[in-house]
Amino acid sequence: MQTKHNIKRGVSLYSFQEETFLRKMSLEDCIAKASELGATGIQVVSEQSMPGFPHLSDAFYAQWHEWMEKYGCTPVCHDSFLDTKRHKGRNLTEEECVESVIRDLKHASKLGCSVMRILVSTSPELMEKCIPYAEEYNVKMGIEIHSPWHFDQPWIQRHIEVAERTGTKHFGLIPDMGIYTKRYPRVMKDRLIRNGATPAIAEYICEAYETRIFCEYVIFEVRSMGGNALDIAMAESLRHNIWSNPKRLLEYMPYIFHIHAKFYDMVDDETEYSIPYNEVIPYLIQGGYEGYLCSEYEGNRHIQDISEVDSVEQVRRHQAMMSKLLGEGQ
Amino acid sequence: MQTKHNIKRGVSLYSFQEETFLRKMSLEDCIAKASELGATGIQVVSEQSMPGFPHLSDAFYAQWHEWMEKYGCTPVCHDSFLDTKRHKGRNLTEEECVESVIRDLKHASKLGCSVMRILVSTSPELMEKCIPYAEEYNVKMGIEIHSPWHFDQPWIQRHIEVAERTGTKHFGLIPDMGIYTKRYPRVMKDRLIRNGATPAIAEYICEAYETRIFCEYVIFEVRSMGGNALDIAMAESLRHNIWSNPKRLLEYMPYIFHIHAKFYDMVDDETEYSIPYNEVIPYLIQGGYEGYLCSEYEGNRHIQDISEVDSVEQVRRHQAMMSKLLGEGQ
Amino acid sequence: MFDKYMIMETGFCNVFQEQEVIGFQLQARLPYYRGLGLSMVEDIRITVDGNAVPREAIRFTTLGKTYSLEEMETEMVGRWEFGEVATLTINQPGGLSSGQHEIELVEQLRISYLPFPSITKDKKTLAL
Amino acid sequence: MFDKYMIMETGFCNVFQEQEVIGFQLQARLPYYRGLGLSMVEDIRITVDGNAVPREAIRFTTLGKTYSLEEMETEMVGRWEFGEVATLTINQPGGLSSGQHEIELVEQLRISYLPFPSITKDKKTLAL
Ligand SMILES: [Mn+2]
Ligand SMILES: [Mn+2]
Repeated sequence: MQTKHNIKRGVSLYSFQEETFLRKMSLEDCIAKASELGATGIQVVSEQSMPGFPHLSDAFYAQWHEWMEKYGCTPVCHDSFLDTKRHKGRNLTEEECVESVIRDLKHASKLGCSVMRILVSTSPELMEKCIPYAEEYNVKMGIEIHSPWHFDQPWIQRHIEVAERTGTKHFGLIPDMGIYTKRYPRVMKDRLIRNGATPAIAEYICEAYETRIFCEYVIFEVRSMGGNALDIAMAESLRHNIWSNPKRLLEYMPYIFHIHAKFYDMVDDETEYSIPYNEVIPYLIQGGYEGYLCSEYEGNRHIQDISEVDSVEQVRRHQAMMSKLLGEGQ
Repeated sequence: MQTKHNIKRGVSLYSFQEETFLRKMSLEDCIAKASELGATGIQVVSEQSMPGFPHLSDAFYAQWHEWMEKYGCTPVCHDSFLDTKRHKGRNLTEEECVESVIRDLKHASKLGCSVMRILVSTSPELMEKCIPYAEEYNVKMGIEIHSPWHFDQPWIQRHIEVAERTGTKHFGLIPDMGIYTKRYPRVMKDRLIRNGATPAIAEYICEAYETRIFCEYVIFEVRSMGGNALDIAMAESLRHNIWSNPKRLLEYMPYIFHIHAKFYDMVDDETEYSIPYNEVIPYLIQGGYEGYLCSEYEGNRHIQDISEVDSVEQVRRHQAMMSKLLGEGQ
Repeated sequence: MFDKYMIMETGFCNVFQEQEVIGFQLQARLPYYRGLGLSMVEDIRITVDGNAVPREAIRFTTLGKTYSLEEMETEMVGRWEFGEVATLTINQPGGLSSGQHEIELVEQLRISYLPFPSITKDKKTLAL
Repeated sequence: MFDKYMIMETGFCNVFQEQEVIGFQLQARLPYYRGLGLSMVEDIRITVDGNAVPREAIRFTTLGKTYSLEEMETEMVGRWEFGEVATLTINQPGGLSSGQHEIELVEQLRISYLPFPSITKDKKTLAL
């Protein structure tokens, strides 16, 4: 396996959402932990980690940069939102949408982030209108390729067409590794069973997922089996989970400048239960990917009902796994 | 555009199903018409066109070959089925499935077909078991890549793995051009409206399809709009219609030896309303495809309630379009 | 696919045996795009003027052979061919009165590649 | 995501004004993974021992500002921050009796990227 590359490790502070929500970790704690676990890049959901957004003081930004220096981290990505339904009864006009994107570009720029995550639901037309501002603030806007979307999905292809046609360096793609969910996440299955799903049916759904049977057939089958509401909800969740073709990373590499390294359940320091990072990272190396892989832990919501969530330990394992797969220290 | 190639035109007799059903055209009529329209290859759904299948007499096969000679046609593909649910209350055993495939391989061989269509629902495990027989009878088994499956869909990827791993020349893929449905078929929309779908909602669904909005969101939206049962059925049909990436034909060309040239609605001699053949055929030429494109008309069911179906005219236009796109006569 | 062609407009009549009317007949086709083995014809339901005919009263005849619906369930050779007109004979002493009748025909098929049964309906008013 | 954290187990009490009990209070959080502008908090529904509290009786207080649910609908600056404990004050002369009460809280959010409202529920038995 090729190991020479320029791929860097980072952490999305989203990973510590449980501790942040419960006020067990402050923003500084999150940055410090990320650094301690070996990450050098920081991704942040500002609307989660920065109360007061978008009205943040100069003092806040100064503090942010002090922390970055203190913990030896580089700000990488601001995950933005676009509240098109802010007003009851009407959607934002296109002009208002552009204003909202500009607001976030300015913020990303003040944070020192070179990348800004755009929600996958954002239209290609709007993105094209925003490109000049992304260039002005020198922040790359990346559409998050989030399951069940994938590179070849026609909505994403329309975004890629915009990137190709404009030739800009400030619009591209941010794959979320959730698109490589090869097995049904164990933590999701177990949570559904605790909530009332039928164990045998849940097992069938997991097997059907691995067999790659068309999700609508699985849903039908679960109904035929007399599945309860949660069984059917679990079957319907197959419409939203995908194992997509990691080879496509090679083809679209020119448009990829950041990656959400989503994960649900680190079994140990080498294994994510459902996402085979060992089948994905080699393509990133082969394709010459040069950005960050930012750990994005999303398992807390599936286990918080029965156990204390330890996001730090989960991120530690994930960083350890990525470090190994990237051939660090060899 | 590159025009040098070895792509041949054929007709699936499935195209004449309306006339065959109504006994307006005999099997010989179908072959004669295909030939008259310029096709040189014949694809056939034997269980549709050959009453008595699988118990066909030597005399029948002799007659078949006489017709082929008389009309200057080559038998290309037998579209097989696999009745796994033949017995009430139990599925066929794997052994019985293999027997059924062998039965069809023998039949395809007797017809002189070099290719046999396998239903997309057939498992990769079963296919692997059947490869020795396909080799024995020298008939290539091709999994039909039928919408909503597509090349990158994980079930299809599992089939491709079998083809790659075994290295056989007798197992591969038969894309059905329905996977390139770029616009919602007009004949389907109009039929649904005649049956009671709300015109404005039907229009919204067609636009949403072209915008590439995730189908589950469209379904939700139609429910919110107060759509009736047919509106919801139309929205749900988006789960089964796809516009997939035609570039993938290049990558998987080594495994493609036959094509179902599905179509719903030839507007004139140059345009299929929903499937842009002009965006697909260039990839077949570029990739060096050497098999047949067999016209597969499937519009009859959507228009038979209001007009006489003229399958022959539809196939004539489709052949004319393909002839132009293949650069024939230049 | 061929729903509207399921009930034939011809061949609707009472059936006589030794000058007694023992039932009635109608002619029917499969709505499917290929022929199907009879074991996969799960059910045929007939309603006349809103009244359902008992399943046991139905006999199905194709290519010269006659079956009860129960016999069809285990019939592994006979097929209902594509576009082939079959005769449905309904055992009903006295048959139907002359004049118009609204006939509804439902055919339920077990199609192996579909996870659900294929259920198709046709309705026609026929004159006796 | 944070459903079970919506109702705080602390801060459940009657509210006094000039020695009269004018209502009761509970402390609540958003179940969502980020803060949200108040105009997108479509509804807050509270049930006490199975009896729904009128929407008009609810006041929402965050970061020192108090709103009726109707006022929140057009509030474009104020936000309910991630993990932030807000106070829900229910105007109900006499308040609640001392002892245990089953409190159900529903929060309905308008999340722009979802085609449907996000409706989340928590239920806890709290002692007064
Ligand atoms: Mn993500
Ligand atoms: Mn086909």
